[in-house]
Amino acid sequence: MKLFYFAWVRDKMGRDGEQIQLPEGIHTAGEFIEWFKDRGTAEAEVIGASEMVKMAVNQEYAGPSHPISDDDEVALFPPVTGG
Amino acid sequence: MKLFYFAWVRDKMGRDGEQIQLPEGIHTAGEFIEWFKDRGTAEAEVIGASEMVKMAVNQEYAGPSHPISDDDEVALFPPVTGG
Amino acid sequence: MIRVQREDFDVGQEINRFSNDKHDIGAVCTFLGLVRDLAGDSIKTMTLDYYPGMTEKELSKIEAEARARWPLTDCVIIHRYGILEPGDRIVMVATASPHRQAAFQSCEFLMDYLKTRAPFWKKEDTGDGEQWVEARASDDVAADRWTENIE
Amino acid sequence: MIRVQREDFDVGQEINRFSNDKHDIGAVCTFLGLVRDLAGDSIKTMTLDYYPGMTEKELSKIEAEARARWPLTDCVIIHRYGILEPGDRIVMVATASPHRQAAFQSCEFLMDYLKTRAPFWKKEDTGDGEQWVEARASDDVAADRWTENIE
Repeated sequence: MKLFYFAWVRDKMGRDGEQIQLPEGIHTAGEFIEWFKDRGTAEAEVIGASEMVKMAVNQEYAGPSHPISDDDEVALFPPVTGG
Repeated sequence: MKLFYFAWVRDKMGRDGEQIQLPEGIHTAGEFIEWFKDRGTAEAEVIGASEMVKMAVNQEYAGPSHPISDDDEVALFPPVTGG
Repeated sequence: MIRVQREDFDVGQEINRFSNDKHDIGAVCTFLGLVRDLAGDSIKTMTLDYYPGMTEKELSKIEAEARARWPLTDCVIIHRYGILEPGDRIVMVATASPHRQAAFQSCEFLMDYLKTRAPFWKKEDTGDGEQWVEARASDDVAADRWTENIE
Repeated sequence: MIRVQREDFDVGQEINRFSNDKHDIGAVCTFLGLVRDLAGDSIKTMTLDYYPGMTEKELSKIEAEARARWPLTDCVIIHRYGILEPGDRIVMVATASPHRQAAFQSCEFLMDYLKTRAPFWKKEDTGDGEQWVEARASDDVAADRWTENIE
């Protein structure tokens, strides 16, 4: 799975993104977030941050029940501040 | 008194305006309109038109109780349609 | 700033004039009104009549009212008179503010008030003759919103 | 029309591009957003980050939604990314319609939605260090208006 980070999520993770192998048993965005949070300190900080992190699957906003698979492009980022 | 006409009021009156002598006993915009209406056919048509004519005294909108005198600039015109 | 003029105006130039080199603005809202010919070929020309003196006074009052209601860094109202053709620019209103909603609301307020208060009159020439445009009740309703909706 | 670009844009040229020689417009509403430095000398630069691909998709969705809600003759959204300075142009939205209120409302709708949906992020450099701008709850409230207020 292609994983991208933006804004302070990228700063915290120390990289733009990465290629990951989705573990067995993870089929939704919500399950992904749970797994990601427990992967390391930076990940826990990103998911636990006071500003709720948003998730996109294949460049569309995704809620916890959105299905994901290894072929997807997933992104994690803060609430947007453009305009 | 300087009297000005605009838009279709000017067309009906056949002129841009005129200098008039305010008759005795006329002290308000409402009294002026009553007198003006009875002055002639065109005047009656202007005041009786389905689109309510507006009045300005010294370039400010004036209601029936607004005082007027011979020194004033008075204008009669249709509801505005700019913009 | 108020301008009533026969000549055309340049929207971009007017916006730049009051937004360039300012660091406290954030938001500029602009309305541009054009001569419309919805039916395609029904209007040949539109003549805009106005009351010199009173028009400028009313526009200045409207501008002062907008500045009292919203935190505006700048404000411009330009309205043309004379003979125009379909597609020609008639009016432009622009407001600058630190805040987006103040810019939007004040610009809409200015247009609503201008439409119902500023002494301009439109006459359309359809080729079959000239006719004065009638005032629209919907414009009065739009202007009335601002008396009910105290910010 | 959607454009996400590093380069500056010319507001007047963009407005003219879609309003010149059109006879069915009547009303053009434009919003221009600039880098703001309210305190006078607190912001050195603002960096705009975005998600290439998703940003364009979201902007296209927002444009389609505005066109579905209002009778728009034309619509343009231009948003810059990269390093900007106070006073620099960030975003421009313009809508053209036969009707004044449709032009105003759709332009405000587009800005409200863009602010809460389009994946852009601002980072301010105050000279003492860089900081990501936090999202504002008031922007969510502004965007929510449009789901409650069915036209």
